[in-house]
Amino acid sequence: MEDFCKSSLFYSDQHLCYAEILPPSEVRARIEVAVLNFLRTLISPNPSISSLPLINRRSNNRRVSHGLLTDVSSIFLSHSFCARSLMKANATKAFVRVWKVMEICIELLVHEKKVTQRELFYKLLCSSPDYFTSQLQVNKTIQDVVAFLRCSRYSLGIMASSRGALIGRLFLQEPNQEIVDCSTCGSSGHAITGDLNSLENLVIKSDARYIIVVEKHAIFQRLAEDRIFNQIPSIIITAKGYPDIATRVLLHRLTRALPDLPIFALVDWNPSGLAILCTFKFGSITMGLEAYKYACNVRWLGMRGCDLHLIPEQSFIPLKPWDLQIAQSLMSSEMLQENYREELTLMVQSGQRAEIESLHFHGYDFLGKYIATKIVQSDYI
Amino acid sequence: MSRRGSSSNPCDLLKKIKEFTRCLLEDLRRGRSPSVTLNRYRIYCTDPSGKCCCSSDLHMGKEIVSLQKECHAYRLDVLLRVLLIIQQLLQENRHGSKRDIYYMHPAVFSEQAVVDRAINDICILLECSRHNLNVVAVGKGLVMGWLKFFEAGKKFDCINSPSKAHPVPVFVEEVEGIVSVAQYILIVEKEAVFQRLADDRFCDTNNCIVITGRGYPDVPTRRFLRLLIENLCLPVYCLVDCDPYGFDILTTYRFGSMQMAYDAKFLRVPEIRWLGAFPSDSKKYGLPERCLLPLTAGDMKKAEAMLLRCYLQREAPKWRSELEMMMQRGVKFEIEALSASSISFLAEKYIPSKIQGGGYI
Amino acid sequence: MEITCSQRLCQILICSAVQRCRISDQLCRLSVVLKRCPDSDPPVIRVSISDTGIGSCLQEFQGLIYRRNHASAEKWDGMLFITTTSISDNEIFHYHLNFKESAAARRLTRLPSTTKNGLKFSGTEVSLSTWECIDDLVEGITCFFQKMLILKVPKVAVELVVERMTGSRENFLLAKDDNLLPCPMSNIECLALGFQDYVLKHGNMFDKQCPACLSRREHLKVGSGVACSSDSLASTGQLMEAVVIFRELPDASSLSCLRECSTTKVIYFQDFLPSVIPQSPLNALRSIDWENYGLTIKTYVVGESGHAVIEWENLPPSTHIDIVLHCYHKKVKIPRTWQKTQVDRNLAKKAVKLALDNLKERYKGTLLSAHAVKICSYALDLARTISNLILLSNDKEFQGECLSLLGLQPQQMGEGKEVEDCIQEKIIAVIEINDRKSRKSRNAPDFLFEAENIHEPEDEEFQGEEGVSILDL
Amino acid sequence: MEITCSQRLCQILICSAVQRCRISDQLCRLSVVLKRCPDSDPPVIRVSISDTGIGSCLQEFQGLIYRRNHASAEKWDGMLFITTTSISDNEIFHYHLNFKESAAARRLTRLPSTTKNGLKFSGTEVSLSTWECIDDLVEGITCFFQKMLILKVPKVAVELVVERMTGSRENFLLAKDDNLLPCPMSNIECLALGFQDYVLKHGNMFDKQCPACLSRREHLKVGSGVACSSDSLASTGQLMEAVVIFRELPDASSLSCLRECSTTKVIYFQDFLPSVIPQSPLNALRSIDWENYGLTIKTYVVGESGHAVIEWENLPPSTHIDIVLHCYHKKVKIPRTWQKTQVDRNLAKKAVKLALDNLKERYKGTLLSAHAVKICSYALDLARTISNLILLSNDKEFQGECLSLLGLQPQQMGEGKEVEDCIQEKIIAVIEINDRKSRKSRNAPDFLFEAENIHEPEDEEFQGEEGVSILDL
Ligand SMILES: [Mg+2]
Ligand SMILES: [Mg+2]
Repeated sequence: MEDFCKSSLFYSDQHLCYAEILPPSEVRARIEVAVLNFLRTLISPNPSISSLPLINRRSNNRRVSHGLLTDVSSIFLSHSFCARSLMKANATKAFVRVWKVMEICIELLVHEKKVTQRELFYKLLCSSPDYFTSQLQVNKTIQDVVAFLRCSRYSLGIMASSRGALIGRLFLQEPNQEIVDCSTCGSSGHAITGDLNSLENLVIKSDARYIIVVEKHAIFQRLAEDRIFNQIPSIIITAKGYPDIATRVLLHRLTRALPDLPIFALVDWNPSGLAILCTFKFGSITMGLEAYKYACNVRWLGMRGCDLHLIPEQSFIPLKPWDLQIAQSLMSSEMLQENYREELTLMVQSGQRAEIESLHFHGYDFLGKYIATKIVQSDYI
Repeated sequence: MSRRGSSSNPCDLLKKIKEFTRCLLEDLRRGRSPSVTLNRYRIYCTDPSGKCCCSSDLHMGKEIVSLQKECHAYRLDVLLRVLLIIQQLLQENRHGSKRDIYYMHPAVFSEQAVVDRAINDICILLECSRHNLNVVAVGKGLVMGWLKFFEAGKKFDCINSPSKAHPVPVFVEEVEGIVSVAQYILIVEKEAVFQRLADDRFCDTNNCIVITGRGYPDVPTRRFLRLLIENLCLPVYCLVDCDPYGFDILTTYRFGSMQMAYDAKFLRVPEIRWLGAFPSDSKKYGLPERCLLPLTAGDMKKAEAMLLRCYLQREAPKWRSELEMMMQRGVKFEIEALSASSISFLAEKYIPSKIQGGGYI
Repeated sequence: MEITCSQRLCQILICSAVQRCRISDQLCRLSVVLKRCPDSDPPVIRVSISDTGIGSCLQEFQGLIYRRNHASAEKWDGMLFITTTSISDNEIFHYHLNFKESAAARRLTRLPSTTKNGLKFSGTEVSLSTWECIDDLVEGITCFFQKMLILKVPKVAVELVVERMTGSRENFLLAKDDNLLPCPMSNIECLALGFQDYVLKHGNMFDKQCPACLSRREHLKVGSGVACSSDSLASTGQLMEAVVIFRELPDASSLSCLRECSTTKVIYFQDFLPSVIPQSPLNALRSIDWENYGLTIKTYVVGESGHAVIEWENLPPSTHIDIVLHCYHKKVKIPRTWQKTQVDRNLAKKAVKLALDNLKERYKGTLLSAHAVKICSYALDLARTISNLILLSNDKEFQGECLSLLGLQPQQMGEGKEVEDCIQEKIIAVIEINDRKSRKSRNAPDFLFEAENIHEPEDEEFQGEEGVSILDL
Repeated sequence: MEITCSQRLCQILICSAVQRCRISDQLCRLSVVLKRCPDSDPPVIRVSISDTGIGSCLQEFQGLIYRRNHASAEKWDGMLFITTTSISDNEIFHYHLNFKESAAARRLTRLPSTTKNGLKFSGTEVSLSTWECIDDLVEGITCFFQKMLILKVPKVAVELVVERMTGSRENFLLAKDDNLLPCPMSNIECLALGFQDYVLKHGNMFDKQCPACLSRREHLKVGSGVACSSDSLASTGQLMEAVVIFRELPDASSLSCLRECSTTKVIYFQDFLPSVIPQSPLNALRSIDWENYGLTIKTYVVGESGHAVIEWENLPPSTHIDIVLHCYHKKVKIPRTWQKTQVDRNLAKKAVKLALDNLKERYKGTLLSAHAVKICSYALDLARTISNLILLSNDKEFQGECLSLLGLQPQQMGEGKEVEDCIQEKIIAVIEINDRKSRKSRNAPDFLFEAENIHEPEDEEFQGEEGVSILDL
């Protein structure tokens, strides 16, 4: 057991538990250590069946780090665990499920294959019908495995599909591949791959001065069609809604390669817009234990309360209950900095929301001017 | 793609819009209610004999929208508002998405579908396709495989890494220089299957092009597909879930959708062959019982309605009988279920053997 | 006010007199004289109803003979004196009738005639004596006359003279000069005119001064309609006249009218006699498709005095609707049996609808159907969009063409507002014209418009199985 | 079978005899002789109960004196003859007791003694005459002896001799040699042994041949437990012995046992006497946490003959559970008053639990708690999964390490089946060990990974794990 801890595979520092993107061999090694550990406990003089300690993913284990030297803050999980035990009466199956998923994972890892969660569900449905009857169970067990092995879901061989796209003054090169000039992509941009390992290994070159994160695909296309990056030397990136991990990994990768570029976010003036921004900015536990690592110092360019005069009256839509739920959830987060909180309060008080598209009221080329003005005037928070 | 002749270039469309405006004023001047006459199109009816003329691409009667009815007044209001936006787009030579248009007057439009209908009405009115109006969809299709092309001078080189997904170009009319060594085109219903094939490096070993519209295909995906077929003259196969929705997606590719019936002749792909999954595949490939789900009441309703479509009777009786069989068996399954026993089953066995063995209809 | 028997009798006698005047081609005078006989106790009032119409055919009095309840009157001696002569008669005939006699024995007793001395004139005087209070009598007859005045029976001047003491004469209600218009007017025109006066005078409530109602004739929107009985066999041929007046207070801001705005009391005449509204026109009124005129009935009650009272829903504030109906026979008819005539149900409906349509026709934008009002609400938006289609076009030639189509000058282009207003005006005009067209044409089955409900998932926005839930990874 | 008074008396007398034998240090013999007197009518049966134990202290008969019911016996002459001598006596004493006398007057009457001629022996014979049917008597005593045999009272040989005619002797139930084991055995060992014989002989139903029950001693799983009264003040010190036998038919396939498998009739002895089970051990039995042993009581009834009958739920087919309880005092006690002794409630519970624990300990996998059984059902899957994890890895070193941990040879790797079996075995062993541990210790957390803060994992079925907040910001 001491060996096991020393092996530092299941590294955890004082406060932080997280999952990493690991190469298949390392994930396999972790699973093997888990097996050995299981066997050792089983044959010890005082034999028992080892429980599986999982990082507690509940909110009471959630911590916030406020960067001291950087502006980057993030959400992460602390050192609190819950255990999956065979002996616990109503969790026995959940314990076996964790092993069952690891069994499939090792098979995938050995063959260097990737599966979708749906395929994993069908595989488990056929191989272990007693344990898996719903996709939800599969999804939860995957989270358990992630919390146990502390490696990312993608590392386990589960496909991370990405909806993200980017365009602009950027050259990307995967090892042994041609260089991609992102300024020459069509309006749909360059699709961000779900292959997280290759994202990590990208060679990045850019003469951009800004990175612009856009909430919506349509706005992205608008800016792409207008070739806005030629007027504002920038890289434009979108996740088409709430960001997936791949988009966040790439954004983070960009900030590491191009540390001086500020990141501006252009989102709807509604609680979801802010939530999307915050997910880019701080991460999200539901995205996986690795999420916090990709926190980026995203700044809120628009739309904000100060832009409301630009929006025609008829473009305001009343807030829906769902919006209010999100607002409440955001409000209760200690992450939210004061000026963001004020913006959110304004939204809730006004009872209305507005979409970025409503700026088109001033003409389709207005958006570019709007962004440029805001950047020039340092009008962001 | 500009086979409509000169009538759908921006200049002519602007002329048509002006002519339309003039007619409205003329009506008003004469104290007549301004009215819009729209041809009606459909791609199918429920004539069981199949002897209807749904396949002729001719319009079936007219619709007159005037100020006689409140709902028509609203429709006219929406139509004019959208027309104004389109006039602007055409004059500025910009593109706007349907969503963009919706957000111009969200309170009036109330929902996206209202805008969509107005756009369709305008297409019918001006006798053009949607893209001629400079209205684009946010493309959601993906493509990979042995293909190289240019979109407005920007290179899409899929051959470089044939198992890498590329977004389907949005401005299909600007696509040119298509080069391919593929032997066939494979359409898959869903992104998950597309990814499965990508992960299995299916295109590395099979000389083909794989496309997905991620569910019901959008217009760019369908137009791009048409373009590929017209340029490359390749056989097209389609792989969908064995359920009524999968079947409907399949028919959308082949026959088009009812909303865009007016443009069906430019969007449909009659050459398409159904590769799977057939109801009989569950037995043939030894699918475990557990992977089969019973058809829900909703599924049955949808399937029953689809059975009545005249084009199935007329042009795809074999498809129709497969659909009947699906209903008889009362079960459905997803393509992923085929991968349950072996992850790479689709790429290694199922698809190649079906294509080689002619196991498509 | 309870109508006593002698009052009722007076009303009937006045009506007979009116009929006699109408039949006459001449301008006639109808005088009612109430004269107190000075020495009697209790004081006897002599009531004399005289007219210069054609002479009486006596049948109308014959008809009264059999009305029993008049006989039982106590405040009356039961004696009716009739003096009559027609233009062709050489003498003036005198009769008397004793209502105290039993009905079977009651006869007109002819008294000695007087000579006319070769003069050509006609006329009738009916007189009776009653012990009723003179003030009651005056009030009852005044009220009756007020209603009668609505009819503005052509060529009849009406006057009420009261002699409380010998020598003192009070004249009331002398028909004014403007009523005696020289040019010939149809009955319906008279009714419309009379009804306007009535409305302007606030339902003839002279004594009450309403601060809100400074209405002038110009503020009234009047519609009238006449429906003829289609039954040609009916010898006399029934007519129904309807007048609808729509009155909006010029300043609807603070002042509120004393009359309750949201209700309408329907006034009804039968054969020139103010009357309780019979069942069939009542039903007819109710069955009108008011929605078609942008009106909604909230309640519809028949008041204790037999008046139909309609309460409107959603009537704009300070708007008042007045309705009068008059049913009579083409050929003047002296009522013989005082029996109720059967009123054709459709006549009333038709007349009111004609009146409403007439009103709608005459006054733009009034009484638009709920449907048209809704469509009108789009007019501004449509006008603005169409004007933008013109203004935002980059084709100058096209713009010029459009302006000329609208009849505007090129310099009116600049603002855009004028173009918009012009278009809006035209659209509203079209909607109104459409609304005036008969319902039939509007209701024509227009299956062409009904889009088949095709529920197929919107191809692009379809969020099916690949739909992304927010927190899904 | 109804027990008559003389039969009941015989049972009591036999019990006394057993007690006398038990007190004696020697191997003793207990004979019951039934002899028909040839010439009597109705036929008189002479019953003689003789033992070679210590002589009678006569007190036990004194105790009988006051039990009325014996006196009222009809099929009995009421005369009891007692012959007794202890080892220290020089003569043999004779007494008789007349139950026909009234209870108050009843006395042991001493008859003239006989000399022992200097021989050193002890013993007692009690005899009586009865008119009962000899067959009934034989059956009653046989049945009683059968139960008595369960106790396998050490060093007492029991015999029943029946002389239906002079000269003809039938010997029944002569205690077998193997019962008379030379090495000293404790009472509980004897009970366990006797109960095994009883169970093997199918509840001593000799006459019925059960096709399914070819059980041999090896098929039985026996657990026994003794609980001592903690009350040290009780002079005699109460003991409760319990034996539980778990029997699974070797082939549970087609044959079904004649005995109803799912029920258990609890056999009870009180002070070496087959007895009706008193209330307190009855309650004790019921209060046992059977679930802990994987058993579920379906019904629990006290039969008409005072036997506790437990019906089990979910008992595997062809599995039978037998339970015997024996309550007695440490110090042999000749019952004086034949009154019921108060049985300590906890004693029975403790004894049965000890017996069950003993059984569980001795036979692996038996009487696993429901919880453990459920967990065991996952053992195979878990073992297979882990063995697959080993086999699927292409890391030879890792595989080798695993095999050596499991104590397997590298060549045993190939199949995987052996690895799987080995792991499964070990998992089940751990589950069983855990199950034997008291509940408390089983719940102790045993985490391998260092963790400062352990929470209960969220419930299996806990939905919406992020429940409270929508966003986890
Ligand atoms: Mg949004
Ligand atoms: Mg599907």
